[in-house]
Amino acid sequence: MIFVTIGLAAGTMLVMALVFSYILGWANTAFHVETDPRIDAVMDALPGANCGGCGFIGCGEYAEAVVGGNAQVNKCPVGGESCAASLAQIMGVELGAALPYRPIVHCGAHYEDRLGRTEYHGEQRCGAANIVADVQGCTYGCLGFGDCVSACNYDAIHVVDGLATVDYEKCVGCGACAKVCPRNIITITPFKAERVLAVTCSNKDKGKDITKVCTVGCIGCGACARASDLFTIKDNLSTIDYDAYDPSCGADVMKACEKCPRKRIVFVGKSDSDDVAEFSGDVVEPDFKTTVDDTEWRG
Amino acid sequence: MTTTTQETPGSGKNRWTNFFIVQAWLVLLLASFFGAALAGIQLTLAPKIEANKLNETLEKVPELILGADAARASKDSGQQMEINRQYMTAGTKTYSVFKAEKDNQTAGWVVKASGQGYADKIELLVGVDETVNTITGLFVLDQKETPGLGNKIMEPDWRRQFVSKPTHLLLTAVKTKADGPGEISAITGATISSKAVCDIVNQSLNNLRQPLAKAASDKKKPSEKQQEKN
Amino acid sequence: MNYLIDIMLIAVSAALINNFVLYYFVGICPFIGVSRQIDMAVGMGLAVTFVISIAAFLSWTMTTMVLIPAAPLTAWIGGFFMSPEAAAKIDLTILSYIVYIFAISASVQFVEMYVRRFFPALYKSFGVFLPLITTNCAILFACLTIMSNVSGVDNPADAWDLGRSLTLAFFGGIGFTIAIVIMAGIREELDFCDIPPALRGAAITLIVAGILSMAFMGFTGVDTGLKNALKSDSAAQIDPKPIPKDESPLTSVIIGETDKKEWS
Amino acid sequence: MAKKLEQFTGSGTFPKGIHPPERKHFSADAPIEVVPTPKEVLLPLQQNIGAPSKPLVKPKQEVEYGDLIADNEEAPISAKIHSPIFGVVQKMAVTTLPNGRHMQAIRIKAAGRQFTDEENYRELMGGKWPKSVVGYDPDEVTRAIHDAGIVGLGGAAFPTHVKIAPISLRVDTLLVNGCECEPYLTADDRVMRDIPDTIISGALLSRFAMGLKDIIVGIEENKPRAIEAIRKSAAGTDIKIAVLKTKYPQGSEKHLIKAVLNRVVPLGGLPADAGVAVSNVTTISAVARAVFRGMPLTHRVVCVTGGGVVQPKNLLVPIGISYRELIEFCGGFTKDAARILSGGPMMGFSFSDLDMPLTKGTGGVTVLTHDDIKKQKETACIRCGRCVDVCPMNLVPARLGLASRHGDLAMAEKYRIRGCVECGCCAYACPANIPLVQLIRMGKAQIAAKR
Amino acid sequence: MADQPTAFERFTQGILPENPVYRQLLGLCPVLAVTNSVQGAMTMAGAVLFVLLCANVIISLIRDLLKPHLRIVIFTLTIATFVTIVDRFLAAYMYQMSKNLGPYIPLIIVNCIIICRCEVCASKQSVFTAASDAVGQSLGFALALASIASVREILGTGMFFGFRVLPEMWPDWVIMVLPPGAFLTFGLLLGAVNWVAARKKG
Amino acid sequence: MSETTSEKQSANDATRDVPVIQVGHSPHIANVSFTSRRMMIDVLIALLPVAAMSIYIFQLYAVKQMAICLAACLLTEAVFVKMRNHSFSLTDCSAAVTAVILGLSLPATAPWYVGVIASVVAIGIGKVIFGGIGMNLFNPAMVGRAFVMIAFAGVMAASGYESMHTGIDAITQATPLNAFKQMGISTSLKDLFFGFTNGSLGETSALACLIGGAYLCIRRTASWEIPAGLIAVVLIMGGLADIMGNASDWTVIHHLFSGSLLFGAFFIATDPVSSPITAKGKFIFGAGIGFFIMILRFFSGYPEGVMFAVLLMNAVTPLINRWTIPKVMGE
Repeated sequence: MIFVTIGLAAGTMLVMALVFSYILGWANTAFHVETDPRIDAVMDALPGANCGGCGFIGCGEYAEAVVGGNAQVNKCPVGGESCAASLAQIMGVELGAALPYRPIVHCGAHYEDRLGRTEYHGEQRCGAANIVADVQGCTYGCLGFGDCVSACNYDAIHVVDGLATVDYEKCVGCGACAKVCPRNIITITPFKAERVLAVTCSNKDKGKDITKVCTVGCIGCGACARASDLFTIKDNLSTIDYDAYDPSCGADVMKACEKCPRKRIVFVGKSDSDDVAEFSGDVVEPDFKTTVDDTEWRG
Repeated sequence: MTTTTQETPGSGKNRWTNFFIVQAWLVLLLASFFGAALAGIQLTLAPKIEANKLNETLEKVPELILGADAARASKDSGQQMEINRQYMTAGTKTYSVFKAEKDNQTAGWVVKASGQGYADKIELLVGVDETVNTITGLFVLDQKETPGLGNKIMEPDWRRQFVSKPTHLLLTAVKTKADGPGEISAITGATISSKAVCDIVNQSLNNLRQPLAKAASDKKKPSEKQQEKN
Repeated sequence: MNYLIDIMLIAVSAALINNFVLYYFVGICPFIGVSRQIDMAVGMGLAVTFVISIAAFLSWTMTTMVLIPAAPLTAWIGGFFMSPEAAAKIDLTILSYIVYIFAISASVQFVEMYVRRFFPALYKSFGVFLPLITTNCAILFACLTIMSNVSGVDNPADAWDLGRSLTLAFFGGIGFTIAIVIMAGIREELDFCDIPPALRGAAITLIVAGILSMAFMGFTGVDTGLKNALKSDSAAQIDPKPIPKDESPLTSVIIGETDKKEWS
Repeated sequence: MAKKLEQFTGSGTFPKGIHPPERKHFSADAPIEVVPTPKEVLLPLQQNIGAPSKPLVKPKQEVEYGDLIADNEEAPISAKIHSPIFGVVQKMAVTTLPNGRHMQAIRIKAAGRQFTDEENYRELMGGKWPKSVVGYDPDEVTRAIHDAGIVGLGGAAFPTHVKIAPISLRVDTLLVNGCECEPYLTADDRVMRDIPDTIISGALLSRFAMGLKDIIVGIEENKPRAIEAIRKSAAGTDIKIAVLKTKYPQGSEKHLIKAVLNRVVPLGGLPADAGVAVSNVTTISAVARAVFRGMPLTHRVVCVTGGGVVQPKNLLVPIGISYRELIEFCGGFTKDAARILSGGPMMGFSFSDLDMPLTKGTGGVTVLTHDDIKKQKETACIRCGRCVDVCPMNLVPARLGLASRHGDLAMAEKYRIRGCVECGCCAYACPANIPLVQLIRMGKAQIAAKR
Repeated sequence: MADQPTAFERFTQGILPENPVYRQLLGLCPVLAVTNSVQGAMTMAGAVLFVLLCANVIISLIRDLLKPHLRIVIFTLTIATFVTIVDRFLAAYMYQMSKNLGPYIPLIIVNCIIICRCEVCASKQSVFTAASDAVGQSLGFALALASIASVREILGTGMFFGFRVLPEMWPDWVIMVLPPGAFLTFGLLLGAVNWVAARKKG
Repeated sequence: MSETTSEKQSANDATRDVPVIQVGHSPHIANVSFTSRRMMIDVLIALLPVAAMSIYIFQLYAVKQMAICLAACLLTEAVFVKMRNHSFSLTDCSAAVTAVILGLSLPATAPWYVGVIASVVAIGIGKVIFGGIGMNLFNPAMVGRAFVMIAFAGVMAASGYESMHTGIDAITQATPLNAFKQMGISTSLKDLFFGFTNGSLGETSALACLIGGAYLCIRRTASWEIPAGLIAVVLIMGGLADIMGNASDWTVIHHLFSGSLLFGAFFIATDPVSSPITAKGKFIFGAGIGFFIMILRFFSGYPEGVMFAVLLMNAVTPLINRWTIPKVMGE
């Protein structure tokens, strides 16, 4: 009795295991579907608990999202950091040579610099204020209602005295702020060093019109362009050729900065480092790029 | 684990049809090993579990038949009670019936009855005397009634109402004070649970009264007689 | 007729009154994880319903054919080694958990591969949920409930047949679907709510589930009520009058062995 | 209630909508006055829907009244721009318009003799207007409209020559829109009352040019004088007049068509898809002027009104005049003036820079007082559904606003954000004072930016 | 592969920083189902400890033999075996408790905590680390269960571990021992834990 | 941030001699006579006859219960709003509405702690957790009531109504629904209509509910679609039961006037925040509540189902909203 029961139990299990593993093994080859090998690699690196904690439907879905670039590598609560690290390794091949991208706010006017501001009633959002005329004189400058602040997941941008200001210590360059800015004054720019030069104005109007609305805006005088080849005046606005930009900033470039009558050419980046320090932050490539050229012609 | 010394066969060699199974050798091995181990555990523990299950009911039998005080007294005095379990089919239902014998005399019967309560099934033990004329006790084995309301059917004070109620009357739960012979005063706010208990008792006793009385009237050991009949 | 009413009561009970998620807390993981969008929730719910039905079929079959004492298959094989009476007593129910979980995971995986290979569109909308279901307690819970109703009953006549088992499983799945879809609808709405940061995500989902659970408690007793309404004559079957003196023949039959308990 | 209109298939009104206070009394009884020629005008290069025009004049060039100064030959949907004064072209300037658009503009400084007010009035409005189209052919009419640079003067500023052309056989009716449902504004009312003949002639010409069957003039019943004037002027022609219930936004072309003809313009479609051409009364009168007198669109009737101006008036003004001059002509602001609007209070754009020029599409300048714009503080949406009850487009503005506010563009699209005509009924009715229209416009802008 | 945490780290992580219930949200079915009394909760925690420990040790022993596509099957098999053992032992020696816990003991099989620990730790690290991980995680689990169960039992019955702690006049909050109470308690406690964690972070 | 901006600006403007010109978005005028706060006050006004009736019948009990709820709700709201640093305050009256509805839905003899706990749960879990007024997905009062109903079943269920001495002698001890469900006794229609019965404070008088409800519907503060759908379904289901069922003298009209059906239909279900937004959705919502009320009344263990029905339909409101997106004109 005892032995038969034990034997039967073992036998039952054995038979069941046999049947299932045969069927599954066969199905695995018979129903094979070609997939991106990286998906399998990611799948292997994932715990396979299928708990759904990542917000995706099981590990397979998450693996696909990671490989497809639709998900961050650190979403798996089960695998934790080690899993994230190995996923980054699998996916990291492509990220290797990319430059770090960081946002630059192309406006330098604080509250007192803006002329012609009007009492504005309505939704206190940049996107909403942007469709109302005459909220402030400058139709290009930062509206200061902080759409970018609420878009940032890293608490890395704040409105300081009416001007969006990036905290480069916290910024990871995801580009959310640039995406949301209705006036497109935030651009995602390759940072060749911890601090780079930037023209902090987007106003393309003529100098005379600008002086009416802003005390600091670029008037397109061309002093910088005359001093250095790095700068060109386009649409009454000084622009920097970042392809040719060299972090070491030669004397002519520094001279251009000095020459600028409105001091719109400034270094942006981490505040406590030297001007030319090598970049050492996180490398996140934005999935899009904006330029000042896209700035809308809207009030 | 002895299995760690084995090697994986099949890799790199010709692929036979049962390749998948070969791959799964560890699964197979573990499966059969675990199966066997569990069967062993089953054989060891099963009697104890069975006994537990039975004890849960059997322990209540003396109390249900003799009443709590008498049961304790007889327990203290070291008296014994022999309890037999039988299955009885009556009406459409089959009941577990426990026959308690004391000093080779039928002391009473305990019927395990169940029915729908307010929330879920209610399982009761109903004790009756040997002539099946009065109820000697009621115990709630299992219930999922609303805590604080329906689950008051478990309280001894309420259950005590059933003691010495005649079995030939249908018990009814009344909201007022119970004064009629077949009346049980319902738990305030849990009339449904109270009713359910009454219904279960009514139905089971109605079904079993006759057969039990018949069995009891046989002075011989009923179990043997039944078996002979079969 | 009574059978149909039984089935109906099981269905109502499984889907609403004793909802798997809101009453038994099984399947909480996907309930929280995959309830952010209605489309996903519907897919998940249907996938669970599908798998739970398959699992119920498999587990009922395995239980009645192999595991319980006197199961035909076991008894037959055992019969080669021992007397039929002894063989009928072989109890393999201890294997039930392993067997169920094995059956569930294997069938889920098989269905997933099959759907993925031959119905890619279906897989996209529904198959992706399948792997997540293996570790869904709801499936195993359904199997366990079926088992306890097949082997755990005192009276073999009360044991559930396949129809009841499948009903429980299917409507349990439907109940899961109802709960998760409602939750998904609410969570889509919650995206617009100003919830305290600490409560966002799982915490608020649980609190909403608590409120939902309160709402579903209103169904308590509906099955009793339905049963009474449908079987309105069954309650009245009991004859209120004392039983007449002429005793009808004894109907009781002793089925089991008598268990003796020495009580001291 | 919903009494059917006689002669017409429509019921005379449309479902939902609101009844804002009309407040037309400010300027309703002020006849059209002519504003003296300003010292300079600023003509933005794009005053219409479609492509901007290109300047045809150079700085320091002298131009005469009615000279073509900007055009875009390449773009079919564009309008010519003419000088409204004699003068000298200045350097190109950049200006912002009240609707937020930012564009280049031609500045012309007045020089030499100008027309007097009487001459202006006589040329543009006075005299007899023939009620027959004998001697014209459709192409000629269309060309005259094109050359005159006429755009829809009701506000949308869609180039009229594109609309009034023998386009399609499906279109059978010309609907002349004289509803002017915006509170405060009376320009159209005044045009109908003062110069109904131009409207009748223009309508006949337009129908002739498009080869249509019927002309229906739709006027809200709160303008009995205008109805009478038009009826009198239309006597002897087959022009029908539909008197419509007063309800905002009856002047929206979709709702006008629904009210008069019980036809529905498909979502995202044009009135032509419903077999109707809709034109504003002032546009139609400009057509008459262009065809019969060869006058380009250099002037228009503007209503300067509201509690914030000292003397509300209806004015005939040269296009390109600055708002400052208009306000000053009307006596300036009162003390409690709070908000200047280009257009009416429901759909107009607010601005503060009075040096902005008036464009072709602007039919009114409303100056509201602090009392008018007093709003309660915004509170949370309690989903009362008022906005749903009033939305004439049958949208769910609360959900649209919510979606836009949270940047959920997918949901905004699901709730058909593109169906919104920005009439402002929802925000008017909202008990929580949520700026729904602004939010919806923001959402639309976000969707457009995403594309 | 990045550095694996040491045995001690594994142990401490499980208790608070990576608490399986509050931080990872795993194994929620028992968390909600058996926490209406502290006794039941602790029994459940003990059962989980046993299963997790055994499973982790076994998996860690055979970790070199695992094949990717079959590892989950083996995990499940092992876990199910030990769960069955626990279940039977409870039935044999703590019958009333086993009855109270009902199906939730067998449901440990599909408790994500165990399969996750097998995956994350046991299948990669040595037996000792796996064991300490199992103990750490189980302690974390027990802690979470205890916290929820205490609230529910005290408020719901005025008792703690079966002893009356609140005065007799305390009106029992019956809802706390019912399903809604489980959801609400856990939701609010989870919120509180998040809040504390967020404050700690800065 | 915006506040300071405009303040600064106003200061600047004050120094100018031209009028203050501001900008904003269209429409520039609004219907200022009708605000959210006004809607809440409307509800309070509509509740007056109900409250008066309850005070007439239950006398001090009613006053005590409402006072407890009012105090507890307002206090809770104040505390939570402060904790969350929200700007809006008690002045929007929504907490008061919740409090009065909650108070009126409790049995008169419920102990003080029931009202307090119900209020805290209603405001805390029912409302503030979701972000305050306008964001609560469930009717706060019903969340609070459901909580105490389940938590303190002993004092909230039938027994809660029986241990009371009311001002009106004619009132039987059990609530009409309970009396019928458990003992098959039906109450006279006249008593049900005028409210000389036992029950929760606000639910007894059908007449008072109808008066208040009519006011709400006429003011358009409550959408008529919800009570219409609810009552229609109740009539249909009750009527069917009358036709099919055994000849009991508890008719569909009894169903309509008894329990908190009318109170729920006009005051609870019409809570705009937790009901659907479109007219069609509202009708479906009301119909769903009616359906569940009747199902629960017929079959469930509870004599009354309004509270659960409302919560259930609140839960599916997002789904109803999703399914009843109206067709845009021209679509």
